[in-house]
Amino acid sequence: MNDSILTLTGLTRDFGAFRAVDGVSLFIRRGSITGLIGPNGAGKTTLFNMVAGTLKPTSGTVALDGKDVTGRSAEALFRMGLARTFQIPRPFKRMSVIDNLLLAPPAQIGESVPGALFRRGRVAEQERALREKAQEILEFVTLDHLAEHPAGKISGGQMKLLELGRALMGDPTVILLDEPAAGVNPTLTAILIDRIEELNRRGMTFVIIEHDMDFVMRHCDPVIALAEGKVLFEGTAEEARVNPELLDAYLGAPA
Amino acid sequence: MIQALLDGVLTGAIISLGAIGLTLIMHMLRFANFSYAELLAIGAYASLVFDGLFSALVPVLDQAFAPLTLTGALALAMVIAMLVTGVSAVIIDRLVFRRIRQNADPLSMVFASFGVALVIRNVIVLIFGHHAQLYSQEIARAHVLSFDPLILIKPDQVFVLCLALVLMLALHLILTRTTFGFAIRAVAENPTLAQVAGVRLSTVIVAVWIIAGSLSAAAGTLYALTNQLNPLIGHVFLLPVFAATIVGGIGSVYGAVLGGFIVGIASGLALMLLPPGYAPAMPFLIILAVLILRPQGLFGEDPR
Amino acid sequence: MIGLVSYLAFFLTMAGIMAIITLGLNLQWGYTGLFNGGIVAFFGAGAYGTMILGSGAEPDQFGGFDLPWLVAITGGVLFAAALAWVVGVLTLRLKHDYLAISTFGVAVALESLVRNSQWLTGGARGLRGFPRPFEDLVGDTFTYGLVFLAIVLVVLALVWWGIERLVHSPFGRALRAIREDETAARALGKNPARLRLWSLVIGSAIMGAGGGLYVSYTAFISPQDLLPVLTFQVWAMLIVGGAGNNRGAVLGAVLIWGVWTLSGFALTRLAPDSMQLDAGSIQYILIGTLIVTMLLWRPEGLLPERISQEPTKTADKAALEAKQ
Amino acid sequence: MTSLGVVGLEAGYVRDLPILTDVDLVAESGRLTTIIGPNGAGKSTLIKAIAGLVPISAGRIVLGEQSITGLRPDLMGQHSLAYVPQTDNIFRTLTIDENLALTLRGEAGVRARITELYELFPALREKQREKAGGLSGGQRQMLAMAMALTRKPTVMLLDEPSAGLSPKIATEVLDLVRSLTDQGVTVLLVEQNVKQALRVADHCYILAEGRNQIDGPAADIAKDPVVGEIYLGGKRMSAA
Amino acid sequence: QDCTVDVGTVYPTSVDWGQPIAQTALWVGDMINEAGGVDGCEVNMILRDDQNDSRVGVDAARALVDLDGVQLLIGTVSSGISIPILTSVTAPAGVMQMSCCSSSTRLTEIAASGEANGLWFRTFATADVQAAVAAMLAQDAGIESVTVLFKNDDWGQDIGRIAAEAFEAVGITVHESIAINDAQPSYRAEATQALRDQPEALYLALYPTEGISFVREWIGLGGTSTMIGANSLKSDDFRAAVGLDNLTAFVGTDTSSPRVASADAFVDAYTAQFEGPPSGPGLANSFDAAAIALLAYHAAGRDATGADIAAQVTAVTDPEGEAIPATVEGFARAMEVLSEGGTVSYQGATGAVTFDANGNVSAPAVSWVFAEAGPSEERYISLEEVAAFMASMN
Ligand SMILES: Nc1ncnc2c1ncn2[C@@H]1O[C@H](COP(=O)(O)OP(=O)(O)OP(=O)(O)O)[C@@H](O)[C@H]1O
Ligand SMILES: Nc1ncnc2c1ncn2[C@@H]1O[C@H](COP(=O)(O)OP(=O)(O)OP(=O)(O)O)[C@@H](O)[C@H]1O
Ligand SMILES: [Mg+2]
Ligand SMILES: [Mg+2]
Repeated sequence: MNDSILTLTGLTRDFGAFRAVDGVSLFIRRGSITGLIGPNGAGKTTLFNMVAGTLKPTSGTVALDGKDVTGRSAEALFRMGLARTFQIPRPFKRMSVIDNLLLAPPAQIGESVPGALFRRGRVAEQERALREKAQEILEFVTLDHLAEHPAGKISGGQMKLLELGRALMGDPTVILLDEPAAGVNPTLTAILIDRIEELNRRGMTFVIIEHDMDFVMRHCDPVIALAEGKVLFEGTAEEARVNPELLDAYLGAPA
Repeated sequence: MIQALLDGVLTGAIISLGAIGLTLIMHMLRFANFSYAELLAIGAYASLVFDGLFSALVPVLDQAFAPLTLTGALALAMVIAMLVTGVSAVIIDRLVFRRIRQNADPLSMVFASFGVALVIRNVIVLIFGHHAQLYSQEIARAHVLSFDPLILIKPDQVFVLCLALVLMLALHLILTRTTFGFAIRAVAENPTLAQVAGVRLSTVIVAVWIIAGSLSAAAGTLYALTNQLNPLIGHVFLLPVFAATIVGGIGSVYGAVLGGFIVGIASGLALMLLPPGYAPAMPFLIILAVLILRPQGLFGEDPR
Repeated sequence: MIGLVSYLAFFLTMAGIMAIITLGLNLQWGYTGLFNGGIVAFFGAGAYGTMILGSGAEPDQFGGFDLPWLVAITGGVLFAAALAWVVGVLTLRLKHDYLAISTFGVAVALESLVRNSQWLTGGARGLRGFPRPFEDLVGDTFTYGLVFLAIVLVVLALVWWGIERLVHSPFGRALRAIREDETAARALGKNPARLRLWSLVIGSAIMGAGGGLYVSYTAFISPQDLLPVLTFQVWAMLIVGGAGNNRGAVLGAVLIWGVWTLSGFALTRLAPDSMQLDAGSIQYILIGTLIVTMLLWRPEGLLPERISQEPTKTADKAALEAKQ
Repeated sequence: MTSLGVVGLEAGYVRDLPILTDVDLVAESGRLTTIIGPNGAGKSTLIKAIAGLVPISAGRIVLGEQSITGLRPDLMGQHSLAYVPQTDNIFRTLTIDENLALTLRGEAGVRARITELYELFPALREKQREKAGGLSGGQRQMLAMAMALTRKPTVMLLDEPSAGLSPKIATEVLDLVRSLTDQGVTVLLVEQNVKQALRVADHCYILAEGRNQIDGPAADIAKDPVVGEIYLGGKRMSAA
Repeated sequence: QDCTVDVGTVYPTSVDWGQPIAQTALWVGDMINEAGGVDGCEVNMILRDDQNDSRVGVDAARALVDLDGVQLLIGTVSSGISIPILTSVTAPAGVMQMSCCSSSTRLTEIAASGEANGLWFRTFATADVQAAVAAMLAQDAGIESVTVLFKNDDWGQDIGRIAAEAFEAVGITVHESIAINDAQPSYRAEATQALRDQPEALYLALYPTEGISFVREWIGLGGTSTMIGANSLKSDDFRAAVGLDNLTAFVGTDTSSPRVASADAFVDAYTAQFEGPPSGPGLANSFDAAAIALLAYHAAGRDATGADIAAQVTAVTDPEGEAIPATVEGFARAMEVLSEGGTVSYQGATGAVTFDANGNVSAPAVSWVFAEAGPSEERYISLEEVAAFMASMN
C-alpha cells in the first residue's frame, strides 16, 4: 500500500470513560484531498489531534509515509512534513501577523543559539527569502495589509486564514485542515480552494474536516465520515451524497 | 513520627486558613498578590486594637473560652477586624489594582502589589513599632494525648483546624453550587464573556476582596494568637501560604487546605530528614516534587 | 567634585550589574514567558562559583584555587548555567506561578545550602574574596572605581549585544511563540522544552555574570546576599522598565536602583532630625509608592514591548488607507 | 416588541482609529436581519459595539424608544438582549450546567429552563456535568447558543452561530432562530454561511470596509448577480 | 561651634532590632556635642539605613564616604554587610570603620591579613567568653544535659558551636544543636525535636523575635524552664512575652562592664534618656562603639583622616590612662585630656574595653536574670576567672 501517506490502525482515544475515537483504521492516499465529515462531536478533531501528535492515542498506531510515528511529538511530526491547523484558531496573539508566518518554516539557521549569534549573514539571507514567501502567502489569504498587525487583533475569520497561511509556510507534504472555511467569506473560500487544488496538483496531500458540503462535495475525493468515534462511511463524494445513514446523521436533508 | 505528622497537620491548618483566601484572589484576579500578606497583618493588628478596646470596655469579655486562649474580646475583635480588612482590601483595589488591571498584564499587578505591601508594612511599623506583641501573655499549654510515644496537641490549633475545614467546605460549596460562585469562576476565566453573561465585574471583584480580606484577617489573627504579632508576620507567614496555594492548585479551595497540610507536614518532617538548618528549604523541595508530578498543582486546572 | 564622580561611578557600577541581571530576566520573561522567581539563586551561583574558584586557600575550607579573575568569573557563569540546566530539566513543564514558586524554592534551598555548608561556602560567615581585578595595576581608588565601571559596562554591552541578536533572530521569534501558545508552537515544529531550556540557561548565566561581577567588587559573599529581595528588585526593574524591551530593562534597572538607594540619601538630607530613625521605614514607603505610581502611570512599563516594526496605530492607518 | 436601530455609528478598538464609519442599520422586531460581508469588514465589531464591548465615538444605538449607546455589557440582560460572540463564547472551566446556570443567575425555575434547553440541544445533555473545555467545536457553538437563549431574550445578536456546526444542526439552529422571530424576537445575525443565512433572513445588510454597502430584502440580495459575484462567492453560490 | 564634623552611621533602622541600636549611636553624638563636640566642632551624625541588605548597605557607605566625605563610619550590625563595606568602601578609601555588633570571625581573618589597613574595630566581644561562661554556669548549677539552640547566622553558628564544645568539655551532655532559622512561621517542629531528648536545660543563642516564638512553644509543650541564654535575649519584649513566671529558672550571660560606677552610669543615663532601661541586644556595644570612635576622632583633630582616627583609638582605651565614665561630664574630661595629648581609659557600657591588633575586644563577663524591673546582674566574672575556666576546659 505504498500510495498511502498516512495509515491509521485501530486508533482510539478515551477521555475518562468517554470514548471519543473508537478504533479508527484508515489510509489516506498520497496526493489526495480527503474530506473528513461527521456530526459534531464525532471525533474528527480528536482524530487530527492524535495524528498530528497533539494528543496521545489511547491505543492504535499512526504511520506516516510507511514509518510508525505513534506517540511522536507534534514538533517532530511537523518537521517530518505533517502540518495541521486548529479548528479554533490559535494565533500567537502578541506577535505580528507576518511573524506568525515566519515562525513556521523548519530548519531555520537562526533558530539555534549559535546560529542566531554568529551567523548573521546567512540568517539575514534566509530571512529575506522567507519574508518574500510569507508576503506572497499573506497576499493569497488576503492578510497582506495586516502584516504588521498584532495577530490577536484581527477578525475571527482572519485568524482562520492566518492558521492556513501558517501551515502552508512550512511546505508540508501532508496538511490537516480543521474546518478551514468556517467563518471565511464564501468569495474568499473559492479562492482558497483554487489554491489548495493547485498545491494538491503539485503533490501536497490534504485532509480536510469541513461542514461546508459544497466544498466537500466538489473538491474532496475520497470522503470519509465519522460518527460517534467510528468510521461510518468511506467513498466518493457522489456516494456520500446519497448514503442514507449519512443523510440521517449528518446532512439532515438532501443537500 | 506520629507527633511530627500531627504537628504538621496542626500547624498546617493555619497555613490552610491563609491559603483559602489567597487561592480565591489569585484565581479570580489572576495575579500573585503579595499585598495579601499585609492584609493578614492589617487583620492581626486590627484585632489587637479592638481586643484592647473591648477588654477595656467590657471586662467580662476578657475571659478565655477554655481550653482555648481565645477570649471573648478577641473573638469579637476578630469579627470586626475581618470587616475592617475586607473594606481595606476593597479600598486598596480601588486605589491601585483596579486601574492597573484595566490596561496591563498580570505581572504589573504582581509588582504593584509588591509596592503596596512595602507601603502597608512600613506604615504598620510607623504606627505600632517593630517589636513583637501578643494578644495574651498566657502561654497555651499542650494537652498530652499519649505518653509513649509522647503526643501533644494544643486546643488552639485544633480549633484552627476545624475552622479551616469548615471554611473550606463553605467556600467550596459557594464556588461549586451557587451562581455567585459560578460568576467568580467565570470572571476568572474570561471577564469579557462574564460581562456578556450578565455578571457585573465590579460587584464580583468587590465581593471577592471582601471575602479574601476577611479570611486573611481571621488567618492573621489566629496566627498571631498561636505565635506572635509583629509587622513582619505577613511577610513571614506569606511564603508558606503561597506555597500551599500553589501546590494545591490555584483556584481550588480543597487544594489550598491540602496544600497547607503538605507545607505544614513538610516543615515538621524536615528535621527528621535534614539537619535543622535546612528547615526553610524543605517545604519547597516537597512542592517541587509535587509539581514535577502534577505541573498544575494537586487540584489545579490546566489553563486551556 | 571627585567625591560626586566617584559615587556616580559606583552607583552606575551597581546599577550596571543590576541591569545585566535584568537583561537576563528579560530574556527569560520578556521574550520567553518564564516566570523565574529564583533570580537570586543564579546570581548566588555565579557569585559563589567565582569566589570559590578565585580566592586563596583557607583552613578547613574547600576551594582556594586562586585562579585568575577571568577564569574564575567564567567558572561562576558556567556554574550558574549548570544550575539553571538542572532546574530547567526539572521544571520544564511548569508554568506561571507554579514555575515561580519552584524557582523561588530553588533559591531558598541554595541559600540554606550555603548557610549550612561551612566546609564549602563558609556557612553564614561567608567567603572572603580575592583582590579586585586589575586593582594592583591602577593603584588609586578613585581611578579604580572608573576602571571597574568600565568592566561592568563592557559586560553589559556584550550581554546587550548578545540578547539583541538572539531576540531579533528566528530564535527570539520562536521564544515569543512558545510564550504565547505552546500547543500551537509545537504544531509548527518548535520544541518548547529545548527553547525554554536555552532561554533559562542563557538568562541565568547572565545573572550569574552579575553575581560574579558583584563579588569581584565587594570581595566578599555571604548568605546575606542571597535574600529574595534581590529577586524582587530585579523583577520590579523589568516590569517598571517594560518587559520585552531591552532598553526598558536597562532603564528600569537604573531607575529602580536609583529610587532604592537615592531615596535613602534624600531622606538623610531632607527629613527632620526627629524622623531620622524612622527614615528606613519611610524610605520603604517611598519606594513602594514610587513603584506603584510608575505602574499606575504606565502599567505596561516605561518602554513597552513593540509588537510590530511600526507602531500598531500607523499600521492600522496604513491598512485602512490601503483599503479605501 | 422592540426594534434595534443603529444610526451613524462610528466605533473602533483604538482611539482615533474607527473600524466602523457611519454605519446605519435597523433590525425590526419579529424579523430576522442578517449582516454579511468579507472577513474583517467590521461585522463583529458592529455587534460588539451594540453589546457595549467596543467604544463608540459617534452615532447612536436605540432599542425601541430607548438609547442604549455605550450600555454596560452586564446590563444587556436587563434589556432582554442576548449576545453570542464569535470566538471565546463559553466558559471552558465551568461545566455545561454551570455555564447555563450562570447566565440564568437569579431567575426562578433554573432547572426547568435548563431542561428545556437540553431538549433543543440533546448533545449537550450527555455532557452536562463535564467541563465545557472538553467540548468539540460544534458542541461549543451549541452551548453558546443555549446560553444566549436561557433568559428568553427579545433581542438577539448572533455572531456566526452556525460556524462549525454540522449541516444538519446548522439548519436546525437557523430554523430555530427563524422560529424565534416568529414569536416576536428581534434577531441580528452575522453569518459567513451566506446561503443558509439568506434562506432564513428577512432583510440583509452588506458591510465592507466598515461601511454600509448594500441592503435590501434577503430574497433580492440572494438573486442580485453583482452582489453574488462580489460578496457571496460568485459562481459557487449560483451553481449550488 | 561654627564648624561641623560629619560622621557616617549605617545601621539597619528598618529592622526591628536595628532601630534602638541606631538610636543609641545618635544619642552618643548628642552627648559628645554637649561635651563640646569633636575638636570643638559639632558632630553631625548622618544615619543611613542598610535595610539589612548588603547592596544597600554598601551603597549607603559609599555615599557617606564619597558624597559626605566622612572619615569615620560607624556600623553596621550584620557581618554580611559590615564586611563588604570594609573590603570595598572603607578600607580602600582609608576611612575608619567601627561596628558595634558584627560578630563574624571572618572579620578577624580580614584584619589579620592586613586587608583592613588597621581601620577596622568592633566593640562586640567574640563569642568564646559568653559560651564559656554558659558552660560555667551550667556546671555550677549541676546541670547534666543540655540542648543547644542557635540562631542560624554567623554569630549563632559560632557561638552555638563553641558553647556545645564548652559544655562537653565540662562533662555536660549536649543532646543536640538545633539551628533556628529566621522568620519561620512556626517553631513547633524545632520544639518537638528538642523535647524528644528531654534535656535538663536549654542553651539559647537566639534573638528576641524567634526566641519568643520558640520559648513560648517550648513551654507550651511542657519543656523545662531551665534555660541559659546569651545576651541577645536581654530584652523586655522577650521577658514580657514569655512571662516572668516562666523565666524564674532562666539565667543569662553577657560580656560586662566591670564593677565600676560607669556601668551603672550608662544604665542610669540610658533610662533617663529613653524612659526605660536598656533592653535588647547590642545597645551597650553600640554606645561604646560610637563613644570610642568619636573620642578618637577628637583626639585626632577635626581634619583627621580615617587612619589618624584609628591611630588614636589606643589613646582612648589606654588602661594606663585616666579612667573616665561614659557621661557627658566624662566625655568633656576625656576631651580635655586628649586635647593635651594625654591618654584616657574609657570606662564604657561594656567595660574598660581594649582592642587587639585585629580590632577585637575582650571583656569580662556577667551572669544576669530577669527581674521585675528588667535584667539584673547576678554575678560578675572577671577576665582572669574566665581565662582560668577556659584554660581548664582544654
Ligand atoms: N481586538 C481588536 N483590536 C484591534 N483591532 C481589531 C480587533 N478585533 C478586530 N480588529 C480589526 O477590526 C477589523 C474588523 O474586525 P471584525 O472582527 O469586526 O471583522 P468581521 O467582519 O467580524 O470579520 P470576520 O468575518 O472575519 O469575523 C479587522 O480588520 C481587524 O483588524
Ligand atoms: N479534552 C477533552 N476532554 C473531554 N472530552 C473531550 C475532549 N476533547 C474532545 N472531547 C469529546 O470528544 C468528542 C469528540 O470531540 P471532537 O472535538 O473530536 O469532535 P469533532 O468531530 O471535531 O466535532 P465538531 O465538528 O463539533 O468540531 C466530543 O464529544 C467531545 O466532547
Ligand atoms: Mg472539531
Ligand atoms: Mg467576525
